[in-house]
Amino acid sequence: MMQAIYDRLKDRFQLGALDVRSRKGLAFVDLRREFLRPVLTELRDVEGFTHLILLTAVDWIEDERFQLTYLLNNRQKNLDLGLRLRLDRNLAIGETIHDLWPTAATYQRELREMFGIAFPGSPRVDEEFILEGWTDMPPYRRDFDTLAYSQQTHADREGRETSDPREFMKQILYPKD
Amino acid sequence: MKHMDPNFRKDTKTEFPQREELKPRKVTTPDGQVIDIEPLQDYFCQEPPKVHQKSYFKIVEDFYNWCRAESLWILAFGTGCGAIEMRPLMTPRFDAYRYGIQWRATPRQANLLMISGYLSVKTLKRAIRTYEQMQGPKYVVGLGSCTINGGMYWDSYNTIKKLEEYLPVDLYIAGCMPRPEALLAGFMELKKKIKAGNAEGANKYAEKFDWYKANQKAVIKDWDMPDYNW
Amino acid sequence: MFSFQPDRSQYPAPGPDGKLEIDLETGQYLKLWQGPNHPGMTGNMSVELTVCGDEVVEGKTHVGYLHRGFEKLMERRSFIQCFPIVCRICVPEPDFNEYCYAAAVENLAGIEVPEYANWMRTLILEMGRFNSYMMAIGGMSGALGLGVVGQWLTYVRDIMLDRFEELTGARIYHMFILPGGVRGHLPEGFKDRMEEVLKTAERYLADVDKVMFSNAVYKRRTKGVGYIDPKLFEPYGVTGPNARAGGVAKDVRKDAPYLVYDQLDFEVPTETASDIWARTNVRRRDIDVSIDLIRQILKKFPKGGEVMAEIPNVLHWKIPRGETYIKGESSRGEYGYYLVTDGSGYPRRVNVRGPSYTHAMALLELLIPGTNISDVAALMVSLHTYPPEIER
Amino acid sequence: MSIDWPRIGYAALTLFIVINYGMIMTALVRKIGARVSGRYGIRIYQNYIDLVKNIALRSKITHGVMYYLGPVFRLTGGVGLLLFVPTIYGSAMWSNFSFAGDLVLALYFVFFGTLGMALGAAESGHPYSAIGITRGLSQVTVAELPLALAVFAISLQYQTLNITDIVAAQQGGIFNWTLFTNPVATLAALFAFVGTMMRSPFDVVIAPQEIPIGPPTEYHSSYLALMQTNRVLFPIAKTVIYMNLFFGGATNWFEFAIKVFAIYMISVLVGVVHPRFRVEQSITFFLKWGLPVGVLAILLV
Repeated sequence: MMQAIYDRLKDRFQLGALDVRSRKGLAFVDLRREFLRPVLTELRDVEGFTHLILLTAVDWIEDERFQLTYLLNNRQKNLDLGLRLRLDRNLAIGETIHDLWPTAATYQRELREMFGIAFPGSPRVDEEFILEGWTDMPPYRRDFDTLAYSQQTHADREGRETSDPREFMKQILYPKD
Repeated sequence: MKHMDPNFRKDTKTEFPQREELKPRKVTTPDGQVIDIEPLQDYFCQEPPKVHQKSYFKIVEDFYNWCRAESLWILAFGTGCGAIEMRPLMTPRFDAYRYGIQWRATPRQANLLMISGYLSVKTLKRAIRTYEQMQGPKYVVGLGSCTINGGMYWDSYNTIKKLEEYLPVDLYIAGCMPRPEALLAGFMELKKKIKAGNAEGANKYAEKFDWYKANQKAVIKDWDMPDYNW
Repeated sequence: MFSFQPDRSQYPAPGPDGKLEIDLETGQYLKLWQGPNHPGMTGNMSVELTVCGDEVVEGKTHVGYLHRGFEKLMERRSFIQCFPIVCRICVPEPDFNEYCYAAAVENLAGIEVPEYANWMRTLILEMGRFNSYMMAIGGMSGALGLGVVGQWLTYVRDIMLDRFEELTGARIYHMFILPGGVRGHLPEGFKDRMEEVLKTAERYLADVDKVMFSNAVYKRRTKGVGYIDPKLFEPYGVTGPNARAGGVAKDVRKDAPYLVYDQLDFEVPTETASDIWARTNVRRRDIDVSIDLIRQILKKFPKGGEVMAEIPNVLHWKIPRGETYIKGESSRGEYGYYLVTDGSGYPRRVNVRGPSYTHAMALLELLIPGTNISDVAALMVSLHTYPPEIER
Repeated sequence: MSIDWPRIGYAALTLFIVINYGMIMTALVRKIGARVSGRYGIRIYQNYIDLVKNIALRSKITHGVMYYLGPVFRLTGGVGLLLFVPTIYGSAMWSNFSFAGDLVLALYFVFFGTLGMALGAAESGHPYSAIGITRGLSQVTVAELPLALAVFAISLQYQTLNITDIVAAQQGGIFNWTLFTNPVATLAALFAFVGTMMRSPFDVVIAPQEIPIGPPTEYHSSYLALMQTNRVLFPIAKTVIYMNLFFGGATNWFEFAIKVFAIYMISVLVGVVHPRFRVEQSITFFLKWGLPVGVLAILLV
């Protein structure tokens, strides 16, 4: 089923290879940036992928890339399709799709705040969403270290004892290793 | 658990820009008057809190303390996940009302601020404001391990670790999350403390006001309210 | 007899960008913050209302008061260490997080879960759904000033929590579902004690039907209020009971059966009115479905078997590069985990898709204008939002 | 005119008894409400502790003169209402300051507290207070309409504006009560009674889930203590009027206690099983049901 849809769209939109390794009914496909909007419109209006499940980003810092994932769902055929879009990490500007799915505006607001990916034209995208008074780099980027930030902000209580969970679990679970 | 990045340095230089709606401006009222507005000013009072003396007679103070202990009004402000165990307390299974514990919806009428779990920095700001609006003597109870030392969220960038650096805490109830029975036991401990006259958090807050404010401002970068807001 | 419909012509027309042009300085409008310290809010979030008289002309949701950065914290924890924290993402129904995360890890690591564990997971999830609905209907009655129903249903939830405690050892955060299976067997005599709980619940629910659902005042307050056009379901990502109340039988349990739902016999309740009354009624009928499912599960429960599949040494567990999305039907709608791995011992990225994310943000802001101040609380509760899912 | 000192003393004693009775009774009523939910409920003397606790608060803030006066006016409304109504029929001691036209004055005092509260709470500057006040005033105005009409009806029926005379006319057996001689007027008045007791379905004024908790949002410490006192006094004073007008009055304290409790329980029992109306819905309700019954009562007389 997924293969048929992919074959219909593959050549028109120069899609990457179909990745069906994870589970039945779920596939991921790479996409080029200029085809994002036509593919989404085609999937929504023709192929029945009417439900935008989520829109999120993955930080591949070693490749200097952000991966935007658009997950769509076709309820009738019980198919989930993830579109992967790669953005340059240093010039992270995405394309807003809030006119296709109004709810995407919320996701884009979160990505703007948590990854620093700009979505020009998306409503209220520059307003503070979750964080308040945040001056550091966007926290979901890989180079932001939450433990270091926490230790440089707050002090631990004196007399706090930590038992390394790794050692403890090793004793309990794998005493022979 | 991944190791910490030793090269990471927190950005301490960037100042948070003042919000547009908080800048002083001129406003034309509906009847044509032009008035200056400074949103950061509190028009009633900005003076720091005062230390309130106890009653002159010890027996009166003891009686008052007994009454305060037997009539704890909790502010219905669920700051974190611990709030979910507050609800069983109001209902048939545990019924805290029989111990004189009631819930009030407004900080003006409440005496006890339950910090029910971790505080994110955004909520900390509201919790401070709420605490300052309450009328003394007032008490703070920290609920859950995350108020004691970060608990589950010890490495999170957005939650505070030690609550007593920001508010004068009378009592901690440990656990993640504490059971209703633990909460009831905690209330009983708090009552003992109040009856013994040791729960003077409001006065402590007034005495060490500068220290508390410095701590609060260290984590809340966009401090855009008066220093003391009653 | 009398019309209290305000005259909209006095209000500002929407500007060219579709937004209402509101000038607070005219004194015609009042800015009203509901929350975060407000008993009508569903948890620690707030709604910024602009009101004109008793009518709300604009509403903005503000969240982030509960943000702990789970998705970031999980990136620096090994796969097994994520388990204690995933359940804390959603307090009233924590098991869904455990299931979705466990299933995502199993999917990428290629672990097959034993049959017994699948039944156990289904049981836990249905018990969690039951509890979550108890809070939702109690909250709904509370928002309309009928506190007694909230009291009864919280009691019912409490006795269900006893069963959770018996099964898992904890009241709220169970951490019972692990990758590869579950932590334990069904205790001796559990079925009888569960049956007792279900009977008590049915007795209380019959009372609730009389007091709440057939009450004239309740009907007056909820019928026709907070209508969501079924056309908006897809653009705004409405799922679960909120969509079912509008006649769309969206339910992951039926659409894409997971665990053992394909071996169970149940119908998804739907309504057509798509207002507050319909949404609450769908939840009420879904409780009956849930009770029935728990009975069916306990009846068909396997006599015995492995609770845990063989999993590699969790301390050195590396999962090959891949990504997956696992979803399930929580009490509020489609709940899902998007997990990306990069071949190391830590997840590369975890994204939690909570149904409240779409319901409480874009949808609520769309629904609020035009309602009465009194109805805002009821409207919020009827969407059944839990703020921790939004900000995580 | 000479001051009648013993009378003032007795009136003060009445006040004292009624306040204490109210403290116990409201606690009892809350206990009954808790039992409906399956709870044990508050302790019977909890109200006293709360009162002392509130007085003993160390810090207070004020928002201006009217803010002070709000609770004072409110309490004045309650006290005034009680003092100008004969509490116990046939006893010179407990007739307080009732006089020939006391019925009119009583109707005035029913409203007085709400108005005073409106001024005080408005000064507190909290938006929820303001919303609560507008809701409260509009609802009380409409809810009092049936009562006013019922009062006209029975004053026509008994040809007097003196409460003592009205009670006197109802003596001698249960069937002389207005409840049975003029059931329509009683019904109209009961609409008003349920409507002004601040219990659901007509408690939108203090609705905690919408505008927590309405007018008294900013009040605390001694101000709140004053209002608490009024909260136990005012409903009883109001119930005393209803008792005198429609349920044959009371001839001794025991009868007083029983009757007030029974009448009070009407609103409690209605309240415990109903959600609350929106304000315009409750106004429509009173105009649709309360008002016609009131008009009918006048027409029937």
